[in-house]
Amino acid sequence: MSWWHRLASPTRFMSYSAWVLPIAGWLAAGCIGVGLALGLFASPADYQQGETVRIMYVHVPAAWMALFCYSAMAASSAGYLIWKQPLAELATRATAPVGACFTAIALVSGSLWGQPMWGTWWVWDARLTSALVLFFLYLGYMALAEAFDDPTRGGKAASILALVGFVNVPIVKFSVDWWNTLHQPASVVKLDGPAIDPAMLVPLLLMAAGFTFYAVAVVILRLRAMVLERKIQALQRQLAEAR
Amino acid sequence: MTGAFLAIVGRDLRLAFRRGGDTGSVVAFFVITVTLFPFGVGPEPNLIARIAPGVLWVAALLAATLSLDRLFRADHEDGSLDLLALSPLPLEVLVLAKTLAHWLATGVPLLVATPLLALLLNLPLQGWGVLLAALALGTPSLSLLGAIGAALTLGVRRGGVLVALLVLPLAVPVLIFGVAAVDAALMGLPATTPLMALGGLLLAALVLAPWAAAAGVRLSLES
Amino acid sequence: MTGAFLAIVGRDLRLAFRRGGDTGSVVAFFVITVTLFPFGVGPEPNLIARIAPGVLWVAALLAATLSLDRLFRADHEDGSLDLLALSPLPLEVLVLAKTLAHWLATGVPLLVATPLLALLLNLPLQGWGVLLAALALGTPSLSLLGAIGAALTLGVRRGGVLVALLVLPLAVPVLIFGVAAVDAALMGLPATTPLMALGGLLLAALVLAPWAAAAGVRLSLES
Amino acid sequence: MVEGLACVRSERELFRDLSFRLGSGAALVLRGPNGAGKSSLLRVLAGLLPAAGGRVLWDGVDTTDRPGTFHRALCYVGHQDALKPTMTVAENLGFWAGLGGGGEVAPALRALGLAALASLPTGILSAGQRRRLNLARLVAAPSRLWLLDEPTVTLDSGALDRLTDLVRRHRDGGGIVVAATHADWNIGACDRLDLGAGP
Amino acid sequence: MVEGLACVRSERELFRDLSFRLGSGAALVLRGPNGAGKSSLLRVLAGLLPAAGGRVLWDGVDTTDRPGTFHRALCYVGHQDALKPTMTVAENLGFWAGLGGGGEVAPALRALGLAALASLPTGILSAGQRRRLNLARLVAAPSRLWLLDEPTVTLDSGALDRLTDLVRRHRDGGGIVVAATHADWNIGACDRLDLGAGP
Ligand code: HEM
Ligand SMILES: Nc1ncnc2c1ncn2[C@@H]1O[C@H](COP(=O)(O)OP(=O)(O)OP(=O)(O)O)[C@@H](O)[C@H]1O
Ligand SMILES: Nc1ncnc2c1ncn2[C@@H]1O[C@H](COP(=O)(O)OP(=O)(O)OP(=O)(O)O)[C@@H](O)[C@H]1O
Ligand SMILES: [Mg+2]
Ligand SMILES: [Mg+2]
Repeated sequence: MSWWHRLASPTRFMSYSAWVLPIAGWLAAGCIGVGLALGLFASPADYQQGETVRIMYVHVPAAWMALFCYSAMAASSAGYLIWKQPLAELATRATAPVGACFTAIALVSGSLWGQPMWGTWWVWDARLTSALVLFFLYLGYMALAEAFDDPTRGGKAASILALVGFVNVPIVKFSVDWWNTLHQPASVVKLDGPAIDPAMLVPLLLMAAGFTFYAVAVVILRLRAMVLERKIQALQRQLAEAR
Repeated sequence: MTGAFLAIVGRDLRLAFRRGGDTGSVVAFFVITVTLFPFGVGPEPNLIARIAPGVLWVAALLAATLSLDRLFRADHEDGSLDLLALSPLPLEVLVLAKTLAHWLATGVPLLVATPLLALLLNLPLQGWGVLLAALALGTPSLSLLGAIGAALTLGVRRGGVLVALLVLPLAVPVLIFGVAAVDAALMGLPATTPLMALGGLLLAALVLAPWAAAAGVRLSLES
Repeated sequence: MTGAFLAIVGRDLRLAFRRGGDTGSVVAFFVITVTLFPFGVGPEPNLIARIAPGVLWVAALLAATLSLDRLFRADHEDGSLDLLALSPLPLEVLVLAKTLAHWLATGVPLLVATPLLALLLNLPLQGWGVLLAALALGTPSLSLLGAIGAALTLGVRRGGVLVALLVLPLAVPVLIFGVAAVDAALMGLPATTPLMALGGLLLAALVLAPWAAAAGVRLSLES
Repeated sequence: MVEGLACVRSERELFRDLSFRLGSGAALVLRGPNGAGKSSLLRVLAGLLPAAGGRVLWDGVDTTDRPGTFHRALCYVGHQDALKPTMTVAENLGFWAGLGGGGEVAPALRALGLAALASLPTGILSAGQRRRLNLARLVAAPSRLWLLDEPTVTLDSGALDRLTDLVRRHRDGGGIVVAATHADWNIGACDRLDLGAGP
Repeated sequence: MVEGLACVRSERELFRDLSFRLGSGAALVLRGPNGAGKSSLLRVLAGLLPAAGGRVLWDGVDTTDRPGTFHRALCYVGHQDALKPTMTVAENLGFWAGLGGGGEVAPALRALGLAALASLPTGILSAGQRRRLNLARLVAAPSRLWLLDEPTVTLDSGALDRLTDLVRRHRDGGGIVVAATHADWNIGACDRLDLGAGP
């Protein structure tokens, strides 16, 4: 057994995740709390956008998380398909709704931001549409994973889909560079350093860290629930067979 | 008889809402078809708002029609239709029960999804009420007309999209009045006439469809 | 191996062209969907010509996707897929053969029907060549992507429109470049870049699809 | 009672001028090679396939005149299962029993030895288990006339005994059975109808 | 040869540590009540269902290592028909025979008594005729290992005799047969494998 297999064995997972879960939870609460406070009250309003710029502190981290969660799903799907690691499949399943929620938040906050900025809730530009497609990919993954009677088969089919759908992630990320759109081009994650005022950058990064910890905590929570659920099912079956 | 009617509606609803059933995928198809259009025609908000009622109606029509293919086919293939035909219920009532279940399982969810899509397509607010009313009157007609097509193509192996071929021409009047109602509302005119026409179509379909579809089902039993 | 490959392509083509097969109904669906649009958006020739490329592409995409549902399903339900999997042919090659047959039986007829519809929709003549070239490059990709969806939903009972939910998001890039190519031609610009992108997508699909679809088929054999 | 029944399929006459009468408690076993027309005859009797000639009478009334009454008195078990894979075993049976105006599900499942599977999805049943579930309709929705198309197929010996027993008790209670089968299936004294050679 | 085979379906273990070895000319008959796992075992042997444990060896090689060679030596006849209703009888058989690297269609149809139906669409065949057509693959595409899942079902006595005869000759020629059946089917000396009680 490799270290990875040992790390991912359900009993091992249950014991260390019990440690990680509260840490991640508190870190998430702390980062989001401080980030929100800085972002909403301490950071300057934008000279162009005024106060509406504060939507950024939710929108941008949520959009990053949408991409990040899907990438994580693709990675753990690969882990499952190549190394047959059941926990990896559970992890993909656990991540999907979290990612879908972040995508939904990015979409909703984006369109709330779009109303004052562009004068409309929604435009069909490349960034926005590809984000919408990403949302559909999440939905497709979840629908497929749940559509099978046999969870292991659902997991396999959905893992394949998650891998194939990964091609959309670079499209979302680079759509602003490939097509000229209304949407802002990247201004934080750039080769030549961030082009943004540090007073805005700090709360933004804090929020991003907070969202990440939050995602980690929720995924671990869901994973623990799934592992326990399977244990219960196994026990029930043993009971039924003993009778 | 009411008991048997409700039993059939209940069973079909259960099958539709269950995992892998129709409801989820019909709504998904509707939403995705609508969102594909802006990719196709480009992002100009005015143009999209202009074609929005048409796109919504066509997508609703396609979604309803395509899911109709399975209305009788699944039951035909596994022998359930034989047994249903042997129940004391007349075939016409059977058809009505299955069509009602189909509408409840797909038409109503489409109605629920419509406001969101109207928002995405920038449809002006004053059109929403009439759009929903028109869809509420029009989608049952689509289900009924679709039932005719589904029943008539039963005997044909792999009827599939053939249903669409039979039903869509019949559904064109529904489409025309449905769009007319929304257009009227958008121009600030009263939409009563097209809405009443939709109601009339629904009545006609209610009379015609059970009879025609039952005949189709009866035919399919012979093979 | 080539013999077995050709045998499968031949059988699928025969099934598709025979009475009640796919070809007829796919083309009918395509034509009807496209002709519904003028009813939906009203008869203004300029508006219709403006949205023509988008409508054609969306209709082609829907027609291809919907017929794809049956690509493996019919064989799965009657046990043929078991026997095909037990043939000496690797599953990846089997998937390729069936997809090729699907494209020949539905994609090519769509191409043939396109000029007629372009005429109906008043598409200016200078766009026709590029439209056909783009469809010729794009429809095989759609068949390949659809094969993934069809294979992955095989084990699902009543997968039906679920295929659309899985495939359409993957097919969006094909749609975008396809429309972009036609729009470029209509504005008198060279359409090489979007056409090359379509070619690139086709290559990517050729690599990805047989692997993913074969994995899906393998999964479906377990039930 | 059956009078001068004839059946034509794909323009070939399968049988002609078939007449018989079954009183209460009677049983008729249909025999004949593959393609002789056993299944077709059963479908004609049930009223699923129109007869090319002759008529089927039930209590002296032509069954096509009053299908409702006839259908209430009838239970048809064909080659096909009529089972929905996503519904559970109990749900499937419950639906058909309710539609036939029938009674409870649990005793019927017990009678066919399916009680342990009641809450499983039907999709995962084995061939013989599906067959049993289909036959459980006979118990759940009692009816006077049973039309059985090769009911013994894929059943194991235990299930076969249960079915034989059911048929015996049904006949003792005045029920009528028409069954097509290739197996030597002993259901007590019964009439035999040999349909001519297949094609 | 089979070594320590196990199979788990819907998280229930159907069998475990099953081992047997079949030499040329051998036959194995699988018995057991409905739901015992006969069909599942046949699918595992064919490689359609992954084994939960153990492996299947063919000529000493694990079949999952070299599926191509194994598939060429194998003919599987399952519960399902694998027949396309719109193609004719001859076309259906021809396709499968060709895919299995097999020979001519006409003698195979004759061997199962289907010669007269060769040009009819398969959709109108009776249950027994469909079964015969499915079995005709055994003749049209000769292979060393036959895996038969209740092959006798719906066959009339004439067809049953033909099938028994085919199995005898196949074994005389060194072929191997594994068959699941509930009927008492006499195919000469053979091993018997009883799979435990169903659920
Ligand atoms: C529904 C509408 C919107 C959607 C779906 C959306 C989607 C996204 C996505 C997916 C990202 C992440 C991209 C990356 O990581 O490179 C992003 C980033 C961003 N969005 Fe939006 N957005 C929307 C509306 C808006 C609006 C109205 C504004 C402001 C005018 C805006 C400003 C930004 C900014 C500043 C970033 C960060 C870019 C960076 O520094 O990397 N977005 N958005
Ligand atoms: N697709 C499936 N998924 C999960 N469980 C299944 C599946 N198919 C069969 N089973 C279960 O596996 C068990 C064995 O089934 P199998 O079909 O192998 O039985 P069998 O011995 O062939 O029975 P029969 O004589 O009725 O054909 C059954 O209890 C069944 O419920
Ligand atoms: N749908 C149909 N259309 C036309 N002909 C049919 C149809 N179904 C069956 N036939 C023909 O009618 C004849 C009798 O079929 P039937 O199914 O009644 O036979 P059977 O006696 O039940 O045979 P088996 O023992 O094989 O079940 C067959 O020759 C068949 O080809
Ligand atoms: Mg029969
Ligand atoms: Mg079996």
